[in-house]
Amino acid sequence: MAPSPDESSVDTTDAVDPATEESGFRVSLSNFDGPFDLLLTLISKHEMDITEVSLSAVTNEFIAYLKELDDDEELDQASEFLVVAATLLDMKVAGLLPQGELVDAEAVALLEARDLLFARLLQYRAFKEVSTWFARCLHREGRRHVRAVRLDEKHRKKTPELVWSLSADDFAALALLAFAPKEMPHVGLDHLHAPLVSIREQAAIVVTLLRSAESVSFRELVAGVQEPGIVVARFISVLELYRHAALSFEQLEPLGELTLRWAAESWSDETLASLGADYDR
Amino acid sequence: MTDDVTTTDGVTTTDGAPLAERIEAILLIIDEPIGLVALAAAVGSPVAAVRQTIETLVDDYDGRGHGPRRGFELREVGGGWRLYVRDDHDDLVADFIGGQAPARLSQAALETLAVIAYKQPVTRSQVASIRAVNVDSVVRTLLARGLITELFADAETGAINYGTTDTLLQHLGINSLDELPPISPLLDDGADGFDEGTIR
Amino acid sequence: MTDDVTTTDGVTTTDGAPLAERIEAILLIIDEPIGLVALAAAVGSPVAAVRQTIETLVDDYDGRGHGPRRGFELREVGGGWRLYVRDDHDDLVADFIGGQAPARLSQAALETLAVIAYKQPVTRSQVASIRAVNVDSVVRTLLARGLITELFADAETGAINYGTTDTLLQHLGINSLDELPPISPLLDDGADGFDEGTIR
Repeated sequence: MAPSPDESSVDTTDAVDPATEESGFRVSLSNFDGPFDLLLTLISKHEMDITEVSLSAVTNEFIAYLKELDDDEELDQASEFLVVAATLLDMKVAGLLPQGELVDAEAVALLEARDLLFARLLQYRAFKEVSTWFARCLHREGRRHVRAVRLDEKHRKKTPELVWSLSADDFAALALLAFAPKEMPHVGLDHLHAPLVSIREQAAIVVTLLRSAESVSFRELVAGVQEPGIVVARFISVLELYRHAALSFEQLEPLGELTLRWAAESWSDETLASLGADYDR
Repeated sequence: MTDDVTTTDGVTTTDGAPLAERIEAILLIIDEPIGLVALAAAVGSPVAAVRQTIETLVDDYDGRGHGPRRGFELREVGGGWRLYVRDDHDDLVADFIGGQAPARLSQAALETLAVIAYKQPVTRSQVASIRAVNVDSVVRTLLARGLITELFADAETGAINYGTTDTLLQHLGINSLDELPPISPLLDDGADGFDEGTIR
Repeated sequence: MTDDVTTTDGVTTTDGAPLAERIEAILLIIDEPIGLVALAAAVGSPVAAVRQTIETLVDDYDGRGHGPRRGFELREVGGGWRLYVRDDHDDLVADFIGGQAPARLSQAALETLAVIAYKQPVTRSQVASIRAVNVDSVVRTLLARGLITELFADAETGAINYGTTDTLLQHLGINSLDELPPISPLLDDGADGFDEGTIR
């Protein structure tokens, strides 16, 4: 049945399919020896200090473990491990920070961040566990047979006559509409309603502005620009130009004014043409 | 009659599962009438036992058994048996279907039809990936309307390939698929995201 | 219950035709689950009477009425009622139709599906932040399978919100999202950063 929440955080074998769990990845560290999942459970219950766990040791063991798996399983397990390892790493960073007296706000914020990371890990595990319920139900129901029989001729004849009003040209127009790629957008600029902005075009503007002046602040660079998409694109183009060592920037204090200077020793329009190619779909 | 058959309602097969239930299970999912021999093979019982059980079921559904009369009946048509709605309820069914099948195709149905027309032969999952939605029920509607038809099953995957029918050509006022207005230039652009370039 | 209903098996409609028969006639021809209200409209009887008759039929097919147990059963799945082969006979039917099992979902798809089921309406980037990986192609698969659907676009960001479909419920063999196993206590801790409240 459903992974009962209380039990699942205490006894992992109760919540997840024991077969998959027990054959799963085990770790053997100086202070812990047992299934990986149990390690996570202990950490998430704060019964084991995350800072005591050597992530590199866990990783080494995991890689050894992966070598013995077949391909499909390996892929699933590896991707899962990456998710968990990334979270563990985050937790570790938070865990290593001093947490004696909670005097300054920054430390408190970091601790809260750590709780949030614990929460994220818990949440991830909850969904992972419940996904076994989905798999079980889908499998069981996939074996069932439902009545789905074509309508008998006698009844089919009684369906109302189809009203058809499309010409062949209308139909072709409709086909074009249907074939237009459904935007299965990539996360990012697709969420903005603004028209797509070309980083290359923005870079051209940035180059022109920078070469015509001794130094330009980023604020000046985007002065008068209303669309967030263009500001973003202009900023990305600054980063790209920096990558090409075409400019240098200076920021005297955090969140302070960003001053840009043209620094390219050799610059050609070809460089501009290939700029931001990483962002092309 | 035959040795492994007991009597009337309680007819059981050698393995103890009620034969009537096994026959009903098969009858529930078939599209076409099924002959006695095929049915006997399916349920793994002798033809004579199957015949006797079918007779019992006919009586049963007609209300001559222990239960009430059913809204469906078991009839032999063209040498095979199949479940049919009892004639008394034809009007009810006609009204229901009339309400279910609107006279006009939905936009979703038309777009799916267009994809099938230009990309045939094409499987349901290919259409679904182009339309980025599930098209199962729409394909059923188009089949029921006789606008598309099952062409063949893919040798490897068993997936059914669909194509359009002459009925569609008549509606469009053209004589063959070659007369469909070409839409290739735009399709080429859009084809990148799709599996293979078989679009015309 | 209602005035035009007599008792148990003998429930009849105002016009004298047995309600059970009319319901059976509709059940025999539908190709997706039919809800009580739609069924009541189809047979022209009050919902309460239809509900009662459905219950009688369920018992009847299960062998708790006057007749024998049937090879089929009446199940409420995905928001409506539909005839299924009784599960005892699934293997028999599978052998008979010889179809192949549908492709299984990957672990990534299952987890994404779980996140969407519990957190709907939810955008792809929200799902990705829980799964900590890109979910675009998985979402595409789930859409093509009809297990999830686009609900609406966020008014501000234009991001599409996804939710699960009745098809998913059918594939899970459950009748409503309420039948999903509860996972709230585990999630409560984690709910901070997410849109509160909607988790069960």
